[in-house]
Amino acid sequence: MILEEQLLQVKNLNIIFPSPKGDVHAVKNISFSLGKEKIGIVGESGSGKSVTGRSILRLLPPYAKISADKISFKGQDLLSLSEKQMRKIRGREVSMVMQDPKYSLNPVRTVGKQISEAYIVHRKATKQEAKEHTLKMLEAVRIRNPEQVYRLYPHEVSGGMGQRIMIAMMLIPDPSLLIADEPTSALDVTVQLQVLAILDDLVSQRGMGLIFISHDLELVSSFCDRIIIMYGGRIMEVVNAADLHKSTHPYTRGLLNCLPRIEGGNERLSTLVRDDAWLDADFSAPSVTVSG
Amino acid sequence: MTEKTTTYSSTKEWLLTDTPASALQAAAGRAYLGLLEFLKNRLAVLGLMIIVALVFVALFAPYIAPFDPILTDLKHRLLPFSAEHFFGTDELGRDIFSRIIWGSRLTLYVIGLVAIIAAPVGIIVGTVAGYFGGIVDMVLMRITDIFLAFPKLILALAFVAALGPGIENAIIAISITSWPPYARIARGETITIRNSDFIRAIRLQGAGPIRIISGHIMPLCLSSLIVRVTLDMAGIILTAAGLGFLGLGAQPPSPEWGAMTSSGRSYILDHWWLITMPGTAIFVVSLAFNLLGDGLREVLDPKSDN
Amino acid sequence: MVQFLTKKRFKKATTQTLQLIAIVLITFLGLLLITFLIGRVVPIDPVLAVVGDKASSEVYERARIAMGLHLPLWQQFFIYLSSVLRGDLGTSVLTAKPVLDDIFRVFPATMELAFLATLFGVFVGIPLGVLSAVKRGGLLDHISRVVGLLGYSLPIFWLALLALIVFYAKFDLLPGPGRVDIFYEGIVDPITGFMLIDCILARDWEVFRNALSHLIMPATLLGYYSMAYLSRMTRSFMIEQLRQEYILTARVKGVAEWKVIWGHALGNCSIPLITVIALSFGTLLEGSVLTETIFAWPGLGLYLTNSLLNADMNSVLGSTIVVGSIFLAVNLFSDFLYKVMDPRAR
Amino acid sequence: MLNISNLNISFGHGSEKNHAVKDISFKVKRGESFGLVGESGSGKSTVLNCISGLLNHWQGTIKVDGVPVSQKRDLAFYRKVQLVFQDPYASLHPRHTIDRTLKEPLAIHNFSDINHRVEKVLREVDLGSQFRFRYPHQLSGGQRQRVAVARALILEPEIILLDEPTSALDVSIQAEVLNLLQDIRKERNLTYVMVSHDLAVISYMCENCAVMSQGAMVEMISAKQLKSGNLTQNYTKQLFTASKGYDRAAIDLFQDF
Repeated sequence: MILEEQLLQVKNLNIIFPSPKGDVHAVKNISFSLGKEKIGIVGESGSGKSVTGRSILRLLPPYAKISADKISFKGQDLLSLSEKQMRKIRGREVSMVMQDPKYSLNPVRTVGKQISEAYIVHRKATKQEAKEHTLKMLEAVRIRNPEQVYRLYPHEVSGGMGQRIMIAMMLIPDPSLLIADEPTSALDVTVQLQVLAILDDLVSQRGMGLIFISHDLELVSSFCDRIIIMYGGRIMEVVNAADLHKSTHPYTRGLLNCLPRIEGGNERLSTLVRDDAWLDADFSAPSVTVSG
Repeated sequence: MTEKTTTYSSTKEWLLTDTPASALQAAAGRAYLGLLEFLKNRLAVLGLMIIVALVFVALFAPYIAPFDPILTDLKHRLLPFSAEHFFGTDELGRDIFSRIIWGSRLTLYVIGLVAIIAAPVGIIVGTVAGYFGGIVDMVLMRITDIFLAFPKLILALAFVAALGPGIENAIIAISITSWPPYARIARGETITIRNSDFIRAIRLQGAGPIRIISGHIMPLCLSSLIVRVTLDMAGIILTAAGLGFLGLGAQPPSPEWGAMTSSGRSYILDHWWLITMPGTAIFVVSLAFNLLGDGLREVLDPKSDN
Repeated sequence: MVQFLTKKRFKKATTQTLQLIAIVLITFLGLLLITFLIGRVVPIDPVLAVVGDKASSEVYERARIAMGLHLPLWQQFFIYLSSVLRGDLGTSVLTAKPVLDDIFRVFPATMELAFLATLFGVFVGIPLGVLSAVKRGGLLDHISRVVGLLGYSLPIFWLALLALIVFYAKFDLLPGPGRVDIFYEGIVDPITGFMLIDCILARDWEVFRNALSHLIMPATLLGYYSMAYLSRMTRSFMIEQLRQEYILTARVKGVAEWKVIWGHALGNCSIPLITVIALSFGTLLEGSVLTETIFAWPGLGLYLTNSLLNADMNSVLGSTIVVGSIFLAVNLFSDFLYKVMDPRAR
Repeated sequence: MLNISNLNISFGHGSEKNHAVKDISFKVKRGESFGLVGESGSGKSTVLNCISGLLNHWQGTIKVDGVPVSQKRDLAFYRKVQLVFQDPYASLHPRHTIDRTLKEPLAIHNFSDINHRVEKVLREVDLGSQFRFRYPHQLSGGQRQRVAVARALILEPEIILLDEPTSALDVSIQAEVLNLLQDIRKERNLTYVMVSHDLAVISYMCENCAVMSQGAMVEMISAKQLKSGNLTQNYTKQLFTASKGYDRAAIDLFQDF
């Protein structure tokens, strides 16, 4: 895909968590860029995919050490912004949907108030205006009875509805980049796809960029334009979604092969043999030598 | 995978190995890591040292105290600090230093007995109520609530009023009022643990309630209970001293710190050391338990705070 | 569906309130049972206390029957129960007045202290706890830790005595024991029993000032303990809340940090904090026993101690029932607020 | 081997009564692997909990080896039927070493030769003896799930109930655990009842499966039907489509069931 406009550029991002047992290098020298497209970051647990997403919004705990040659958003260097300037970016320009609405919504405030707050913070709107926009936004995420849902508390809504509410809340200030961190992993397959469809429609209508973080390689390949595959804090490779099955990287191949398939046979599943050499190899190198 | 015999070059390595060869080694390794964690907290170590010192002083009081704590000597009453009387003498000419040394026995007696009585009652009531739920839980928790409905000191006062003043009655009164919070904590934890998969798993292997409660649930309640009991020791010392101060705990002439403070009240203006010394003793010991409790919390219950 | 939900909410709230009331009633009954049993195990023979030890066995027996002591224990308890519910807590041996009247007279003085102390605890302790949770390991956190440790470790009676020595005896900055100086006593009519309010009602500002200066020391002292407790509890609640994911959500939305802390996080702590404030109020009643003894503060604590020292069991048990009931009521109220404020509990 | 007929269970009372499992019946032959598939709230795990004995207020009949089981189970039942839980992080006692976790069931059932059995079962699940005295926090998710399997195996049961045994694991670990489960089944001629929301896992592991929705059984299908997409009910068809990944056009045709 040819990009006419670069939204986000990340160059040599490193994230280190100091711990008593020695520093943990959660993300090591990763670079990628993104336009108005859907890009997926895929990896197993501990691959550094979530941390990468959060570091863009600078929302990691204060003890985390982030360094990069560049994290630029629309030409602005996010790392050099003050906390106050950063708050103007958060929500308004870059937003994030997290995994489980059960935890990511404030349990003691109504859904409506929480969505309105996101609008008021950035638009200096009155409560009435915010409410009107909130109701519209709830409709946009295909909630049929917005007036009633407005008054509900988070524990009174189902997981799928909760995630639609999260999407409404995160899109109401009209940001240009959305980071979705495993937004549907806690949901049933059909609900998962319905939520993704809503996300897909809204993102393309508004011409936004989307970073979709997930562990589900198959899902990401059917949903996103490009895929970044991470392992052990490094990028293994970046592939176009359509070309995923042509990938030759041993890690990507391993991930694809170990999945059982509905139409597949009952022969033993192939298991992934990890190789430390992957961690030192440069992903952009044309061929990756596999030792052992 | 092949088995190999590993040799350890030092005790530390033996403790910290990732592949312990016996249950003993595994447990020792855990304990060692806990100890390391605990030692990092200097204040907690200080607290522990004070408590060890208290036990030592209490055990060897007859050898440490230079004077008889009870014998009055009116010729030497109300003397200030001196090389002979480190903390001066009181209104009856008794050496305050010696009285404080002997008083440590009473303090230790109170907290020791209360801990032995209240903690087991609390943990048993709490785990049983939490594990069985239903009617058992209802009845046990109502009883607990009734005892919780009184502020501690007031119920203790009522009991002492009924049973008569004296250190044993004070201990009974404090014990009766101390167990309910433990039962509450143990119950709360038990309810969380009861529904966890590892308890379901052992049930599906046919284990009965006694095995489950004593072998699987109680050990998990124990750490937060130890923390709570340690922190409560401070409060128990203060309550016991308060009872003593009101003349309802240990009776004169026994050198109880609260009672000493009380009898020194009439002399506070010109002879401040009469109340300062026993008060400081109460403070230091109670502080020690608070410091130790905080430190233990960090080791045993890492989620709750830092 | 949503209307159905609100209806369900209402129904759930009603049954829960009824359950709560039932629980409180049972607890209250248990409380009375305990005081009753304590009253029975007293080594002093209540009959002898009335008839004197020179009475003949016939007189003794008649008195025993008159007092209902020949009845089985459960009947005695029933009689006791009905008299307590009628507000009859017996007569005080010491003052020769009904115990309940005595308690009504002395109670406002205690309330005045406990109320001021709680205010102090809430308005100083909670912000201190919040700030030390936000900047953990910072200067304020260390201060709050020391404040907490001292509050948990210093015997209150001892600190009160030291305060008296320093502020009253040595430097004469504050007045000594009592609610007002002796020559101000009896000037203001005790309408409400709360000295400050009575002074305001009587517009007697001189007595007001004097009463206020008498209040400062005991109230600050109790307030310090309340603050120590509340700040530590607030701190740990805040740390717990700040770790939750919805806080991250608020930050992602671009909500200002002060609003995240004082609005979202503290707002969600306020629910458990209510219970803690209720608890600390109970602890204050306890602390007031010792404080009032030292400051000769004519409240419930002093009344209780005096009764104790004079073996006046009716007054002791009466005070215990009253304090226990207040404690129950405060807990009931906090449970109720909890239900109102936490949508998940409704 | 296992015969369930007219199983019913409900939770709560009055207006909040929830009929969680409605009239479920199925049979599992010895050596067969049977799947229960459905979305959350479909009652699939509840069925498993009724069989295992975790729930005991169900109605209907459950027969193991032709013998009806009562609500209250005896030790002999637990020797025959064991369960592996979903979350390997929650199903091991955090303060017990692997050794103790494995010895506990042996102690309950008065087995002899305890050490030997522990060593044997650890070998069987491919865990070396160096793991024996570790605590669960010193193991990875996959290793923990192996321990959980070992714990279920150590009593030498005939039926193993599997409650989403791999859904908390990374896909690469899932493959290892699924392989292990298949191997053990062949070796010991075990009967499996497996709950999962993942059609692919069910298709790989089971010969037959029941599709459940809102407490009721929608249809009973064989693995062959599943693999060829030869399905009769709309609900199952939709589930099948959804499992194939994101297809914007197909989603608009989704119905609520």
